[in-house]
Amino acid sequence: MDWILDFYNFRVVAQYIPDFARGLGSTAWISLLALVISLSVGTVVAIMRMSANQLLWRPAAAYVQAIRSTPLLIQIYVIYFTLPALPLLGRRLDELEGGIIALGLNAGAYMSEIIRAGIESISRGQVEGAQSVGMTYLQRMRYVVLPQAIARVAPTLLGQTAVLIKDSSLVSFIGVFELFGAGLLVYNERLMPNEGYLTVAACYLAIYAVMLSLTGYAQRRLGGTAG
Amino acid sequence: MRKITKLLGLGLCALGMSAVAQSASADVLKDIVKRGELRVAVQTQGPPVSFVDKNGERTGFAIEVVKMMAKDMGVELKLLDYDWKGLIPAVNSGKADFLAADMTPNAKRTLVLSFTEPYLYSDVVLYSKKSQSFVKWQDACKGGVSIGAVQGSSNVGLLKKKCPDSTIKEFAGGGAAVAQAVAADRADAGINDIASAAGYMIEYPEFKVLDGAPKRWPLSFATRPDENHLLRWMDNYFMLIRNDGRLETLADYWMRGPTWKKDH
Amino acid sequence: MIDVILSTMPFLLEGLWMTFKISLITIFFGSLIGTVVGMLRTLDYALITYPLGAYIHALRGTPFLIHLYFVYFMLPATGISWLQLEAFPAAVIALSLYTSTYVAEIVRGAIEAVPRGQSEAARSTGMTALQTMWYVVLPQAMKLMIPPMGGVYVIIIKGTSIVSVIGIAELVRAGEHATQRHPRELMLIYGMTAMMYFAYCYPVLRLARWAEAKFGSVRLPS
Amino acid sequence: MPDPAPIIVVKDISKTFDIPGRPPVHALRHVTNHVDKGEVLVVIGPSGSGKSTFLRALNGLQPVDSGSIVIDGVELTDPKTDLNRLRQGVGMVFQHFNLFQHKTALENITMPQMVVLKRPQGEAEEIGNRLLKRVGIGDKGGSYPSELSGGQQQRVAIARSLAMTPKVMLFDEATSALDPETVGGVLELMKDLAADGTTMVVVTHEMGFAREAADRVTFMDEGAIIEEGIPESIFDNPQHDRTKLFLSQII
Repeated sequence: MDWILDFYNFRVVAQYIPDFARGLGSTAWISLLALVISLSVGTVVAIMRMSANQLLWRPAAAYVQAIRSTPLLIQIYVIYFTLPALPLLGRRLDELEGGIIALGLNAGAYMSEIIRAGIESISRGQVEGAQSVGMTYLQRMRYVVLPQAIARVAPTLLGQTAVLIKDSSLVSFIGVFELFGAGLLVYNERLMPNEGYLTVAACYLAIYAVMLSLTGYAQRRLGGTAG
Repeated sequence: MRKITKLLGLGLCALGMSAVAQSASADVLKDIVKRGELRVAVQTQGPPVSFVDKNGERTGFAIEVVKMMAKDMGVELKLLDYDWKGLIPAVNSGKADFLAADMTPNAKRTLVLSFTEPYLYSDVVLYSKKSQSFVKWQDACKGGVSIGAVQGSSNVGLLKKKCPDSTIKEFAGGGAAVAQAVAADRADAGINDIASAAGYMIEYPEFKVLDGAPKRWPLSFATRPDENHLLRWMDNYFMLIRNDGRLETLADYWMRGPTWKKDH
Repeated sequence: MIDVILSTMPFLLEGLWMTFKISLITIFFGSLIGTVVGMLRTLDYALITYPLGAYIHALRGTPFLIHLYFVYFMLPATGISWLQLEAFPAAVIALSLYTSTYVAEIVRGAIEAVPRGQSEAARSTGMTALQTMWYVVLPQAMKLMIPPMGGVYVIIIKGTSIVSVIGIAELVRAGEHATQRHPRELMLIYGMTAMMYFAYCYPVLRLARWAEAKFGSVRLPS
Repeated sequence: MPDPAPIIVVKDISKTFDIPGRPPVHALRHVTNHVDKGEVLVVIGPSGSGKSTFLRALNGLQPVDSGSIVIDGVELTDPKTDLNRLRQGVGMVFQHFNLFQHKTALENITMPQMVVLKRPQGEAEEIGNRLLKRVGIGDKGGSYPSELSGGQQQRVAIARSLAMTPKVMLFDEATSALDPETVGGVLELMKDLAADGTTMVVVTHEMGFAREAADRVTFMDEGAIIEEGIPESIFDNPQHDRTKLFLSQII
């Protein structure tokens, strides 16, 4: 028992439970909002990219390639430090808003690629079936293609969401407190890396496990088929 | 064939020896002298304490002290450059003999690491844009004012205590990111040690240093708690160079004015 | 501004070279390990697939910094001498393992997307499981793997920046060093590093696009 | 009169599929049968009757739960048997052809020969070209499967199996996925093979083929053999009600 306390001191970690809880909540909240943004952006961009219209697919492709080819931290900095006041908002984005939007736009590029692959994997027969009963383009997408496509790529979307959640720790660079920051608090104040880092790792793993089971559930509900 | 066996035997011996070397560190100073190499974990936190200069050389006040140390020991110096996140593990795991950074000892930290007697005391100051109405640092300590600090630095705790009404923004990107935040009006003021702040004053003509210092931090090196001999040695060494004036010379050059800027 | 660009460029290029080296080695070993793991995951033995599934989820569910911390700082505590890794090999090992989890999922997905009939036909001619995998399934799965693999490689290239924690001076680290000397030019220097990432990553993505066009569109299996 | 020595002996095989949450499916119930050398056995029955499972059991693609299958003196159901070795002697033609999509027609035929039988490339190609001519598409060797019609693909698949000089050929609804106009040609080819003395087990819905080419017809339903005999007796004078019902529905 003694060596375990030497390795990882539960008593010290217990003192930081409020900080970890706050960090976990912050990470969950940031990730959730960024996820919603990324899935919406991703879906729109995926559909744009598959369009035959140059005015639609070219900007979409440029967006995806630019985001994927540059580091997230720099995207966060650009949005936070150099974006002027937004006319609609009447002010500049604050730390939290900037972080969430940067994170969402970043993940959106990756999500769009996954969703596009999912859409392309849906057989023509499905589209033709929908056309034959008189559905419009948007109806076909909304009721036939997208549900199947998303169910099919759900595990890949899950993997990307795991990346998004871990990436959310980068918003600490513009001063947002989140889960990793809570771990660093233990590290900084107590100089205890095991207690800081391993607790953080366990928290991320717990979020991941929850998502894993949620994806399995969602996939069964949406009727995603194997293969 | 015999040659191969011999080589193999030698290899195994070396493996065994290295295992022994790892376990036998009752006194790391003995190991340092035996291997002829001093391994020091440093953090490139920025000028003037520790940074990479325009020639690509690692230098700064802490680095020059360590260089002098190795020379006086008569051993080679191996600088191991870590991010702050890797600094403590590097010492804990024995990758480095001690860590040389401008770390501030406190009651809790000293439970884990042994800190030397301070080799220098450094003032902490606040700075802001000249357009701000602040004069003294206390002027920034009020509701509605945001102060930027390096994430996890001792200054964060300091601000929480001295300026409880201000909004504290912690930036993970180091002192440069804090200065950037102040310049981009993302924070009304920033906090840092006086030497770093002096550097920003040159870079940003629109900045000013606020009067007074909320704190004077002691700066120490640190090592594993069981390395008593090394700790004693370092304390002795600081006393020595303080007495013969070499420490003052270095501190004057690096910490008390922009003299170093010309050379680095 | 020009003088800052000129004076920092050599350092950034040096960092880029380190990023290039470490990412290439990592991509090589990560792909190798990942392919084997991915192939094993398609087998029907719970004794193999469950531990490998746990391996993949454990690595993907935790931040890479923790893996690096484990390999570089915690393994030495075992006292076993060959686990006393220097920074570079430690970074390569940790990153390769991390990469392998992504590659494994792509490989598994691609293999499972090759219709069952293909391997049944091969087996019915008397080919062994390995021959079937090598001559029939893998060549077809390869076409499905190339495009998503390009995406993963780009993620890994950018992910190498975390190894700076243990003192490897790659591109982001070199940029940080430069910002410390020129704090005012923070955005300029980060912009330069972004351009360098772009110069490295964009061709990789183009290559993947080209492969995608050449070998038919991706079918991501579930 | 075919040589009476049986090349396939199936004794009392059973197979049950357990699908979680559903009642188990008894795909094969105590099936016993045999195929003589040179014989053409046609298996008919409604879908889900277990005829495909039976066929797939004959080369071990579908392992069975109990019973024994002996092929040319080698017991397939013995765990010590080298299945790969055994499968070299048992050719199989699939409903969906299953041509290797990344190989040309000729390569589809040569690759297994080179990999499994270790034939040199020259010899394998010679055999491949001869067989392509034999199945009537001598000029299509360089085409990829995606460039061939269904009928052409199935001919390649038949040639691929023949190249391994099998002792017996299995046909799993080989014409079900074909366009009506190409079905005839493939059936002709199968009749040719039968006339040449190839031992064949054929699962099919083509009653015309069964009547013309079969030496013996087996009717299966719900995993069991209901009735079997020469084509005339099965088609013209079925004994069992289920056989009568099936035939009345299909013809």
